[in-house]
Amino acid sequence: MTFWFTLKEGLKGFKRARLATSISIVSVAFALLLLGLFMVFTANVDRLIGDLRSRIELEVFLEPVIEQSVGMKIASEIALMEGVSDTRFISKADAANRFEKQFGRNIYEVLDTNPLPPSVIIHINEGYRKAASVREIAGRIAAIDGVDEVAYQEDLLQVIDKYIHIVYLISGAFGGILLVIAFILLHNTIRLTILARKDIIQIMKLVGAKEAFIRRPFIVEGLLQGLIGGIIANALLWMAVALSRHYFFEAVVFPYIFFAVLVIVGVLIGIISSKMSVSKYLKAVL
Amino acid sequence: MTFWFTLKEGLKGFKRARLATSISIVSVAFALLLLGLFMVFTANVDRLIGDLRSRIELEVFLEPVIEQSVGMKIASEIALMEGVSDTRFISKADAANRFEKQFGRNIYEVLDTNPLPPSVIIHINEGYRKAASVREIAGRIAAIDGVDEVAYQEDLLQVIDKYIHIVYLISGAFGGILLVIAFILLHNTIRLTILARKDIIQIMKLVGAKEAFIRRPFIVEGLLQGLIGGIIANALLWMAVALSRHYFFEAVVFPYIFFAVLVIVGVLIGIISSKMSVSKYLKAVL
Amino acid sequence: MIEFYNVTYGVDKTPILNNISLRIVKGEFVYLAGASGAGKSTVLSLIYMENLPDEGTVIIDRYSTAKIKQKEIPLLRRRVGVVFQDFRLLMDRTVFENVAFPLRVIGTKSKDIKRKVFRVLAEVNLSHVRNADPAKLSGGEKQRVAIARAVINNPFIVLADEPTGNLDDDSALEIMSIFEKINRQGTAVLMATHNQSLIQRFPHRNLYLNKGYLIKP
Amino acid sequence: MIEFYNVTYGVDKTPILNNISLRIVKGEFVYLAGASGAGKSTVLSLIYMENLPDEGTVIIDRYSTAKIKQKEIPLLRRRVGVVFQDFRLLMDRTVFENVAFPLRVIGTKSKDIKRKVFRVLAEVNLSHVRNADPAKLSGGEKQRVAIARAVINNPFIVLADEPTGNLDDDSALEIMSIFEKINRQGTAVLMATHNQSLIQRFPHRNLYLNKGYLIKP
Ligand SMILES: Nc1ncnc2c1ncn2[C@@H]1O[C@H](COP(=O)(O)OP(=O)(O)OP(=O)(O)O)[C@@H](O)[C@H]1O
Ligand SMILES: Nc1ncnc2c1ncn2[C@@H]1O[C@H](COP(=O)(O)OP(=O)(O)OP(=O)(O)O)[C@@H](O)[C@H]1O
Ligand SMILES: [Mg+2]
Ligand SMILES: [Mg+2]
Repeated sequence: MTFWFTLKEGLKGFKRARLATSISIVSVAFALLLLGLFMVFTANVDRLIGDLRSRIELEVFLEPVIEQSVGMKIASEIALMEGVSDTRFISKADAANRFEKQFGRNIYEVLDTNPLPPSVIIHINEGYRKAASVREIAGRIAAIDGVDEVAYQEDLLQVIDKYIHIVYLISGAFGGILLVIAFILLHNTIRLTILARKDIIQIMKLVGAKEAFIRRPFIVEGLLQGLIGGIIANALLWMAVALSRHYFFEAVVFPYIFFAVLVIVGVLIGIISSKMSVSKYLKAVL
Repeated sequence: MTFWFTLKEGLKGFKRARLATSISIVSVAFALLLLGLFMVFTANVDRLIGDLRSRIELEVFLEPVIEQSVGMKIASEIALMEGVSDTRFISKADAANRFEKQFGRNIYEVLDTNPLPPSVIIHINEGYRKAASVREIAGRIAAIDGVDEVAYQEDLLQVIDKYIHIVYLISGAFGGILLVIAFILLHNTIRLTILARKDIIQIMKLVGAKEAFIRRPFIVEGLLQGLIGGIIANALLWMAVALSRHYFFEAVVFPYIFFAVLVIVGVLIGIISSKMSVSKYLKAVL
Repeated sequence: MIEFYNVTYGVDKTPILNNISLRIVKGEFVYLAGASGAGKSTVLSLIYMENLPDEGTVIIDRYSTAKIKQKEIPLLRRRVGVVFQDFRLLMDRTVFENVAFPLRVIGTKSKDIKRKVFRVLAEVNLSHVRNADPAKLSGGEKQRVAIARAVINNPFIVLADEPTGNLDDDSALEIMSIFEKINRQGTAVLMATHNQSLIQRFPHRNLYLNKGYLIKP
Repeated sequence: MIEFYNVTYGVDKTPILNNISLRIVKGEFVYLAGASGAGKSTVLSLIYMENLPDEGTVIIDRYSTAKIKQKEIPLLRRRVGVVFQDFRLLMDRTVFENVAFPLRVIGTKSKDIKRKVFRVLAEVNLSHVRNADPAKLSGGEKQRVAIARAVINNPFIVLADEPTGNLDDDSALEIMSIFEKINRQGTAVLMATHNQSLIQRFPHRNLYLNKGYLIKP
């Protein structure tokens, strides 16, 4: 009974202050869209960094005189080590090809024999793509019989390890600022829609309504504003993602949980702002 | 006279609708801050891409038998070519060092003579860091007597050339969306502050004020809201930049023109929104 | 039932009411007269407790300003019907909903609300505008909506602030007869008014305010 | 000077005024009487052109509803002073600024504004509240602010909608004498009122409206 009356009143509030409410919904939608765009952006940066890390490879140079079959055995032995995801064996012939690509000359043009050692290229499992773990793996591999040397871009790894924090920090800070901005914008808009009805709130109080009775429909209204704004924001965000998938990258990451996040943030801000603003005008008169 | 009256009325409007105006200024400030953060972000991405391009290098392999002095003469000849910014000569001995770094073995361990050619590493002037220009320069160098081959990461260049458009497009699209969002948010806030005073506007009209007379103080008020909001946004933005310079990168790019841009955008939106909203209520009554 | 004991009230050090003591008993009909600005509306505001006295005590029914809790004030107001001088209608809803509001507040069933509101609107001759927007009503019509809202909830007292100010003589007589009728049914009425001819035509006890002082008759 | 020719006006197909013809000449003092909802305020709104007739023509001074341009309406309104039934004060500024507003609109010098506003405020006994917030005034005080604003600009006619509704008899007499005074100075007055005793005490031509029809006397 009271629940339905409150809901009905909240819905009627929309009609009663149509202009203010629609202005507010548009603001809510766009502030949430903003937040959504940023979340998508962050998710994609995160994916990109993951990609970068997955490209880390170690090159294990074997003794140049080793038999190919022994080399391949070493490769499969390495493949079984903790933290190693896969290995690829580079024979002396493969190495010669790489030499030609890099130095522009066929090694057999200059020499009779191939002095290049065979090697094993290995990739690292996801949890182990940090400078410390990789160094540890490299140490264990170097101890294997037949392994001459282990080479990898330690400096690149250290750079990623160092900057990843900064990237996450910046993303986090920016996201935090954005959340604050979105909150302030929504809060202010909803405050203004209620400011426009402060006389109504005061009259209700003078006619014997309890504070909770007055507050409830406004809260429902704020909730609905947040909800509708969130749904519109989701529609716009989905359009933006679809467009960028079509025109830029097919691989744009979009976790569907974002839909829920936007709606929840909108609804929470709607409820909190309405409640705070109504309370303000309830206190303004005895 | 009328000018000063208008200005005074505009200023008084602040006092008369203190709450609404301050809510509005806060919204304006935060929407502009948002825009400012994005502009700073874009400026820094742009700088980063510039950095990346500046790392492009060409390696010119000379005939392996060439005299060192002749090689150095070729290097200085190349340095004078259009589009080349600087050159560095890599002697056969330097090449041997590089070989050891790359393959983990001293070349003299395997061979008696050094088969590696001397080379010249060249950097490209800013205006020429595109795939087409670099290819053209490489062609001209390849034609020089004593030059064996020119190597460079053409695919990297092509990737940059290709993706740079996408990066700029995405930045542009995101910036555009942000501008629209900031505009809608500011516009809505200012509309709501004027909605709260629609009775006043209508009474003024009924008492014989011309539309321009009524509109002007509101426009001045909108202008001042935009101005003050812009100044606050600038202060916040500057703090954000200073903080990130202190904690993250000292090299954060911040063109001071952004200060002017934010204020101008704020003032324009303030003026346009006030004008549109007041006109709406002026039309609502005869 | 309504008692003022040495009540003083002012705003920003300007005294508005000075040392007012009065008593209105159950079912009484009392006029509150006095020049413009004498403090009539302020006296009424102390009764529905929009304002609290600076000194002295106001006792309304079982509530005293000395010890009423803030959350009891709505309960008090449901027992006091007020016709505000400036009407204070809820401009965002229809005439019907304005009159129905005090019933909504106490959770009356929709069917009962409809029945009661229709009856009261008929009494004040406003049945035809029940779905209108109050902003569009004539001055007298707004006043009658305010009256309907004040009496809908069977209050024990109706405070009427100049309830015939916007009414022609015939309508004023009709409204007066409504107040007389509800008064006969046991509801007290305290009416601030300037209308001397009404006071003469419907004689009741008359409180006279002058610049914030209650003048002894 | 004010002429209605077969004026009909309605809202949403509900007729409010039917075939009204009337004429008020320069310097005349005319009452507009009629029951609540008869259409008095609507007649006034046609004069200051908040509403335009559906049929017929209203001619005010040199402006006719048949050919007035929208941007001429403010010029008309500066020559017509209106005391609105609901006052329509500018709630965001002081009493002084409310009364000064019609002078600001025509660009009067600050010094002259001050002099004129002080004089008019003294006439309506409001000098002491000139810096007050109009929302805090008593009903009668608001009404007097509205009257001061209506007469400040020496209009050729003052339209007064129930200007004594919130005033006690003494104040009402004072206000009437102000209207009589400005009328003697050549300003026409059209006053919608219910106050029969005033009409009898200050006899003038009386237009009587009944349900949107003008009743021939
Ligand atoms: N909140 C306030 N702040 C300042 N002055 C106030 C306030 N409320 C009332 N007053 C002043 O107190 C005096 C009495 O006001 P009140 O409204 O009680 O008069 P009233 O007798 O109802 O007059 P009227 O017949 O004109 O309605 C007035 O001069 C008014 O300006
Ligand atoms: N904009 C409108 N929309 C609908 N109805 C209206 C509108 N304006 C006026 N009316 C109706 O027209 C009728 C006449 O209104 P008007 O305000 O002219 O009456 P009045 O003679 O001034 O009455 P009062 O003495 O009560 O002020 C009323 O019934 C009113 O409800
Ligand atoms: Mg009063
Ligand atoms: Mg009227």
